[in-house]
Amino acid sequence: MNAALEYLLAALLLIGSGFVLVGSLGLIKLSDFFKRLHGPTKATTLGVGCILLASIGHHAWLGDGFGLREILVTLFLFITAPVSAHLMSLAALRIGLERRPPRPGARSGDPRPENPDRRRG
Amino acid sequence: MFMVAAAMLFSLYRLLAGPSVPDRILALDTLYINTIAALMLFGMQLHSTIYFEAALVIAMLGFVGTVMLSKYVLRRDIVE
Amino acid sequence: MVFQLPLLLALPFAFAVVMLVWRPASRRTTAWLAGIAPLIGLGLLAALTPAVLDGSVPQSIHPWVPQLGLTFSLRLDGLAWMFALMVLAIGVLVVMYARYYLSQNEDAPKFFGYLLLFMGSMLGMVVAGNLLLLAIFWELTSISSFLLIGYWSRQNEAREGARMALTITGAGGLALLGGVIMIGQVVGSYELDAVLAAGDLLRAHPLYPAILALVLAGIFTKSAQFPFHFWLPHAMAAPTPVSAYLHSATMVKAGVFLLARLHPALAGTELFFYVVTSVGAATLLVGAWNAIFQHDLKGLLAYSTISHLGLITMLFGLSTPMAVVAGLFHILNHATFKASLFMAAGIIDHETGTRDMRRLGNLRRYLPFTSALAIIAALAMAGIPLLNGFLSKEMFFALALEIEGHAGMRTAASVVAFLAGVFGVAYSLRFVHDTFFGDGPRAVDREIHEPPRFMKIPVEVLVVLCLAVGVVPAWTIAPVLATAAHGVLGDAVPEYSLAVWHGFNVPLMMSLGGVIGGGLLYLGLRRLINLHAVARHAFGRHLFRVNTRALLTNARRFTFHVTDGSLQRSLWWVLIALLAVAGLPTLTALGAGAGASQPMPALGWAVWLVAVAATVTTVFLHRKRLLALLVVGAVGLAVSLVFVLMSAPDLALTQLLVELVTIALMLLALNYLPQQSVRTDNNARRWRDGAIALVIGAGIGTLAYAMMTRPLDTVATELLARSLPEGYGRNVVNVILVDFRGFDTFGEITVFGIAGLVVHALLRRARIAADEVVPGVADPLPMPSNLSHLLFPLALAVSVYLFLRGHNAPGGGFIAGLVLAVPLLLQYVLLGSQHVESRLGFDYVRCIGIGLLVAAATGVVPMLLGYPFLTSGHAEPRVPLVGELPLASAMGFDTGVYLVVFGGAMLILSMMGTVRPPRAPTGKAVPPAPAPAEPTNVEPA
Amino acid sequence: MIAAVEAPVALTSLGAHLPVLPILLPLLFGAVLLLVERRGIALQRTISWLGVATLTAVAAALLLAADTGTISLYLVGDWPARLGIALVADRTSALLVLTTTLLAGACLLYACAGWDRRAIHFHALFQLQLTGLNGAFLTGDLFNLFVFFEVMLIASYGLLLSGGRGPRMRAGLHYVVLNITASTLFLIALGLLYGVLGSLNMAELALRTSQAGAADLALVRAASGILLVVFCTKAALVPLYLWLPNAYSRAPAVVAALFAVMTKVGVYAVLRVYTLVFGDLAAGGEAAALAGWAWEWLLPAGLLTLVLATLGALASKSLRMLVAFLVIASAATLFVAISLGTAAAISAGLYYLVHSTFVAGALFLVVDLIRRQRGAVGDNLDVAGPLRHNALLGLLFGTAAISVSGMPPLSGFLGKVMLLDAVPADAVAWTWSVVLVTSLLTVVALARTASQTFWRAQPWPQTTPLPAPPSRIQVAAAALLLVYGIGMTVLGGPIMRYTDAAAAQLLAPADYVRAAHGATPQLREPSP
Amino acid sequence: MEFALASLIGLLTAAGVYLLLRARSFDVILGLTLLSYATNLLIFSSGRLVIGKPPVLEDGVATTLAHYTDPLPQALVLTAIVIAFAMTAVTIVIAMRSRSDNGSDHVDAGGEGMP
Amino acid sequence: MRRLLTSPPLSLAVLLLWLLLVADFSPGQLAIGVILALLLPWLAGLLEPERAAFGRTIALLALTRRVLWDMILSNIEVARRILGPERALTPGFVWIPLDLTSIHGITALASIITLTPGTVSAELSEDRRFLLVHCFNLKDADVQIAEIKTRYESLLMEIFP
Ligand code: NA
Ligand code: NA
Repeated sequence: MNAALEYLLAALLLIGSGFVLVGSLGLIKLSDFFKRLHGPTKATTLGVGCILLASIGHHAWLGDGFGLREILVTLFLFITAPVSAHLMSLAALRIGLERRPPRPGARSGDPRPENPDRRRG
Repeated sequence: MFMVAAAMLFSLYRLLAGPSVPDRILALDTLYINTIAALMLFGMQLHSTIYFEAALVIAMLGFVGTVMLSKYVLRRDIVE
Repeated sequence: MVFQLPLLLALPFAFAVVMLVWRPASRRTTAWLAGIAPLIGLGLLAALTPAVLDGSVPQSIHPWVPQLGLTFSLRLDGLAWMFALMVLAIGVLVVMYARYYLSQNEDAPKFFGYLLLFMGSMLGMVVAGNLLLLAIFWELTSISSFLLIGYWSRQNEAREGARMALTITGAGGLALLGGVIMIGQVVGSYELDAVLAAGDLLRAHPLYPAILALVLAGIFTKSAQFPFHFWLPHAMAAPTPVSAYLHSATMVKAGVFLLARLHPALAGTELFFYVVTSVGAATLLVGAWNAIFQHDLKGLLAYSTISHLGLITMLFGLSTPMAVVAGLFHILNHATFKASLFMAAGIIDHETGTRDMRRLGNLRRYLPFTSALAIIAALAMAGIPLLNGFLSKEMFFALALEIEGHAGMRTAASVVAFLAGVFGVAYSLRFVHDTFFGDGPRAVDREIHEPPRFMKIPVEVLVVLCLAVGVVPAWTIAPVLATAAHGVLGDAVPEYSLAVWHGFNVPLMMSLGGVIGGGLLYLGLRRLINLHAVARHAFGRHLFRVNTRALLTNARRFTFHVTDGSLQRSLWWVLIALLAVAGLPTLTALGAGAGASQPMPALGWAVWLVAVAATVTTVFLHRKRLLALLVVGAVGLAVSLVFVLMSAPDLALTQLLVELVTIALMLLALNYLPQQSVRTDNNARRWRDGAIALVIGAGIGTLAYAMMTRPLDTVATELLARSLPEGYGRNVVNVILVDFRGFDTFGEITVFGIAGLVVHALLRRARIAADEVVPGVADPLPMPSNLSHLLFPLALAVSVYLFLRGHNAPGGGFIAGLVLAVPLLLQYVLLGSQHVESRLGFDYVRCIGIGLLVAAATGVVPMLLGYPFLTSGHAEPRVPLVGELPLASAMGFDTGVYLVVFGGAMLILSMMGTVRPPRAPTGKAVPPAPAPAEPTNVEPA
Repeated sequence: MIAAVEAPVALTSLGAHLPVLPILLPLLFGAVLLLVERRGIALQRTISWLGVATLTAVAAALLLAADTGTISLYLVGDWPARLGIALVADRTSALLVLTTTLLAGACLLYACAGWDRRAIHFHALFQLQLTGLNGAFLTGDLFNLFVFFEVMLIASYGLLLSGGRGPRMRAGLHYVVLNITASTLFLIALGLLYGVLGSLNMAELALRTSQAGAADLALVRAASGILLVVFCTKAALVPLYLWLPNAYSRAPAVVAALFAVMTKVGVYAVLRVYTLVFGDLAAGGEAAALAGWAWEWLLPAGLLTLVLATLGALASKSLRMLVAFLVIASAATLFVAISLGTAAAISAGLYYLVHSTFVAGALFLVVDLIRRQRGAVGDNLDVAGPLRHNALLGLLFGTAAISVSGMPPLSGFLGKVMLLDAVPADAVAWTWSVVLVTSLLTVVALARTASQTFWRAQPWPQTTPLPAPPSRIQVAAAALLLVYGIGMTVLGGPIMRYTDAAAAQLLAPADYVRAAHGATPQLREPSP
Repeated sequence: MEFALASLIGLLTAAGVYLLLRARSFDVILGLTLLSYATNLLIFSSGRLVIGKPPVLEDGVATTLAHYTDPLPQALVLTAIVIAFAMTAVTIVIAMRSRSDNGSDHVDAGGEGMP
Repeated sequence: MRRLLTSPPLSLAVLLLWLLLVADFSPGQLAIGVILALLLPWLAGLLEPERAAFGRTIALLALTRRVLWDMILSNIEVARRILGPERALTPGFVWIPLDLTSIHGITALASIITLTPGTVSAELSEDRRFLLVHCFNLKDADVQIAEIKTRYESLLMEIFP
């Protein structure tokens, strides 16, 4: 039982860390901002999630008492990550890193001017 | 641990290399998330739940930096 | 102990204060008030006179600063008595004279007030029984004479003359102070009795030359001895009563008074003899010679004063008892004839409107009575027989001829004495002739008539005195002189006779020769050159001016070069000082002995790399501010990770939260600052700064390394042991914060609260233009706002949790306060300040105040129970339903922390977020214009 | 001189809490003031005055208590001194607290003439500034000293800048940045000290320093050097004085006057820390060498500062700049005194410290009054302007000038005589020359100023309206400070007896250390 | 580990000092921030570097430095962080005002030097 | 009750959060939790958020299961693509027309989109009728729109009618 559990925990850890790593790898590897924006979502969801599960298990079985408190970390991440991502993409759109397609049904012309990419660099 | 350390360094690269401001913001955001992972791992390694509060607070409030920086890029005036 | 002495001294000061405060409107009252003081003083002096004449010394001693040897001790020996008499008597006459001299529109109370102040200072100096006290009054005479000389302050001459006098005599005063302190150190007391009795000790002491130099510097400057004499003629810018008083009887006599005063203590050495005699001689000649060539009546009198002071100084330099007697005698004589002459000059000036001898002449026709008086006084000055000047000059000649053991000196002194006699007669002649005889007066625009009766009385009195002393010295001046001489010489007073006629002797011949020579000289000079066309350059004044100006200019140049108001330079010097005082000397001594490093885990290296790379990048990116800010954020994160690694969860949390708030602050500020740093410094400067930065960084790093690798021996073990049983907390860091070192935390939250107040004070009324305004209105951010609505209560719950847990686990008031503030900040960012503040109307200022009070209250409660401030208590009351509730009083304190931190942080953030743009000229707030162009000023290298 | 060690008595009376009250009271009053800020200025003034009045009483009581020779230890939180924070009230600290309080009274008076309306949070910041100052004077813990330095500084930023604008902001930026830099260095030194010696209590540090090995001493020496730089920056010693003229001359008069005591905090810190922590000055030994090592810098630096400050006074283009340089000069004189290290010199220094605080405060106030009566010319010294109320202002200025330049008969003279008298024979030549010559130059500068301001006063221009006459309150405030100085002159004897005893107490740190160790908590065991 | 931290402290100090000497208010503030990091780390390290022994007491563990790291420097750093933050806030605001009032963010500009 | 309990779900969330945090179900903690659960949402309610109207809350469970499962799948998918060659990617934006009107529903949808790797909700049109989504690998815009609408929006419509 213990051995199995340990393997399970180790696997969770490995998976979690793996996703965290891949997320950050995407940050390096991918070529433009919006592609890179997808990287951290992995880290926040499965990456941290798996590690948290492992942590719960670890502390429960290896002596520090059972607690589901770690769930809260993910809960907060789920609330906050969309906000960050949303604002970052708004910011990216604002400085014109990518042109957004015309909105269906919208009046022609975007009300907000596209700024030239002044902040590049 | 090694993986998370490596992840941090990747994020660092993006933070320092840019090229655009949102890229750097994203990198900093990722760095925060990596930190959460690192904290949990570290807690497990030490058999200690003492780092939980730190992880919780980063999860809860780490994004505030991202929000403010993005807002700055958007509006310059972050509190309007 | 006598009461008359302190009273005597207090009178002039008291009347001066009355005068200056009350400012009587009537001139008569003013003059009476001013006159009463010296009159009563004379009465008091008269009361003391019998005792003094008997040879006893009335004293009055009050302790002042005993440790310093400074006592308020007054002492009236013969010398002091003579001077006091002179000061008071001539004082009365001057007051009487001045009452008519001052014109109707002048501020008489001020004049007489100053005059009384001066009189008091002078009196204090002469009756002081303690050398330090004497030095005090000495300087007071400088100050009060400064005021008197500058009385006509509208005139450049007056101001300059006053400053010159103050500078020179003030310098001398400081030197004297030094000398006095040295005397005190050698003798062990400043009491005059002790000092005068310690002459042998002083003269034998290795410090004697220094003492002599310092004391003489004081004397020579005050008595206008060459080469310090030049201030005196310029002091003539003062109203004439002042000149009559200061430059005949008092101020300039202070120097020679001191010479007499300290005669028993300092005189009697070769050094003294040579220095004082030669300086006196030089002054005598320089003064007399220059006097001949003055055109201003008062100028002539001033140089003549210099000359006579030189004479007196020379007499004291001779140091024999007889010379002392002669010196004292001449002091009296000079005071009488010179005062009357100044007054006469004043009358002339008053009546004709000029003191220029080139415009005067033939005044005996217009002012017959005054002319007679002035002529008699001038003859006394010239040393004509049957006048007092003659007697003392005669004595002087005799003494010069009698110098023993210094043959060369004897010859020189005799020649000088004779020449002085010649010059004296010459300038006296000029005074008499150019003013009262010959043609004139020229270009005088008023009718000339005799002055008011009472203006002449003082002159009459003085001239009568000149005559009386000159004719019957033994019945008039003899007792005074004997008393004074006894005061200086004690029982060593020599036998001398004050007869008018000593038979035909060499001195008489010299006098005669002097009169003839002087006459010839004056006539010769008139013939040879046009005396009136001689323009004398006041070389001393020129020198003084040049030096003063150079001093000011250079001080300015230097000061503004050094303190140019550059922050960079200030900082640079701090760093240099750091290297000099703390760096270099220590690092060399540090040497070996540092222990080894522990190994580092992988995560540690990653963190290290993040920190190092981000720091370096910050430096290279610093001109692009937003980027630099982002990168600094990474440094902060890395630092908090260091804390995580090294067993400091509380620190890590705090660092993270503070980091967030700091980023918020910087972003808010960046809105009002340029987005980029303009580069204004050159490469050389950057390299220089880089070099010193590296050196200091290396130094601090080395120190840190040396410290870290030493064995640890701290009070921590005890803290750990006592934390739970006595501090009731498991989180020792928190127990330290709220209990062991709660006082630090108290200070810390005070700082935090004040920071909020300062920001509030700076921004509440400020209007600041943003650096750049993004056009359009703010985007509504419905989705993030919505999520933040969800997050907000949860975050508050976490804040409460961290607060309650803090004593036993990471957390505590500070962290909880920030966890409360940051989500609220988020609301500001996402919803806008107006939305938030209109709905959550906190008064953050009061929040800070309440927090401070709560924290203080927790500390004050134990005080009421008899324990020190902030003593912690602990209780576990049973609450129904809830069970045992562990309550540490530290919790109360932490509540204060919580409130202050929340209030302070929010006050800062909300103030910075709600800065108003500048008002447009129409009064309506408009989007600000682009920021003002940066002046590209080049830094001072 | 043997100090009585206070026996542990129950702290039932208010008197037993004396050492903490000068810190606590202004803090409480400051906090209360924050709560009543909206209730109008009258209430604020009342509370502020109540604060200063009680503080004055407390400070006087503290001084009387200290004058018995007792070194009172107050264990905040009832922890033994080495674990918690101990406050120490000896003669020196009591004297400084009283000085600060008396100065504060006059400053508050001046402010109540109207400045307190203009500067937001003035009263609260004022009280909190007193908290910081008194805390710095009373604490016996080095880190706590840092904390109170910061309280004092940040409150001073507020007082300096509240209600100000323009160039004052720039001067404020300089002042703040420089002080933060110094504070950073302070912390570095504290870190090093704790890392090596393992304690922060000054008495404990003193003990541990005396037992430290050579390698440790090198680090302690570094820390002591850094501390010296920090304190000398605050006290504006060469070459660290460059910041002061701008900051002080830009400050509002009240604040500048209150700041007259701020440089003294640096001097006090040097005196306290170096006599106590870094070795017994009077004794010999390795630790004394440590003190001597840093000490050697002080006398020449003090003399040089004195010269430069006097030149600055000569060079000043404005009245306030002049006074600022005179403040530097007085701090430099203090350094000269304490660097001589003898009991007599330190005593002279303490006397001079109190005197110069009052007179500098008075000068700032008087100069402000003058400035306001000169119309458009303000405090510019290079041009002759009009001046109203010449006589009154002249009296005030003259008194202050006589005192500050060390002319007799006021306190400056006594201080200077004490100092000159105390100079040991081997230092006489230089010290005397510099002190005397700079005195003269100061006189020259002040005479020039007086001449320019009062004597060259022009008639008031017809076109401009007359300025409001100086308010009685303001005049009273300036006069009060001058009266303090006169009081110091008249009472020179008793005061010097006190400073002599204070100096002797400072030079016998063993008593201090014994007092710190002898103090036992009320409730708790001395050790577990 | 000690070396790494010491080098980091040194580097932060150097960077801070360099930025402090730049003449622009924002740069100066950045420099002060870096300096305060360095200072905090240095104070922190005066309790020596101990991994995994946070000073939160657990039952049954002896209260010695063998089991817990020195808590005092941590408390000091906490105080230092808070104070540094307060000072930074004030400095930033003064920088804003100075720039607005004097028209330049050069720390020495906008005035005539010495009055 | 309405005034006391401004937002029952939020109160419940706070209570749960509290109990999870303290990991202690003693009456004392429960009491504190209840107090906070009442107090904090009320405080937050002062900020006047748009009120939430709840429909069929049971759909929440189905939605949660679905989202978690999709999260795992797409995580693997995206990780594979990141590790693979970048050339194979065809990223792109797509506007998703919304049927949801409740801002809470829209927020939930946007969050889900972001939390599922491969899609990020980038912008909400001002009239709240379109959501701009960036897709990591956009093959066919219409398919993507349909997928999102059927998998998530329909369920959300039930929760937030
Ligand atoms: Na704003
Ligand atoms: Na705004």
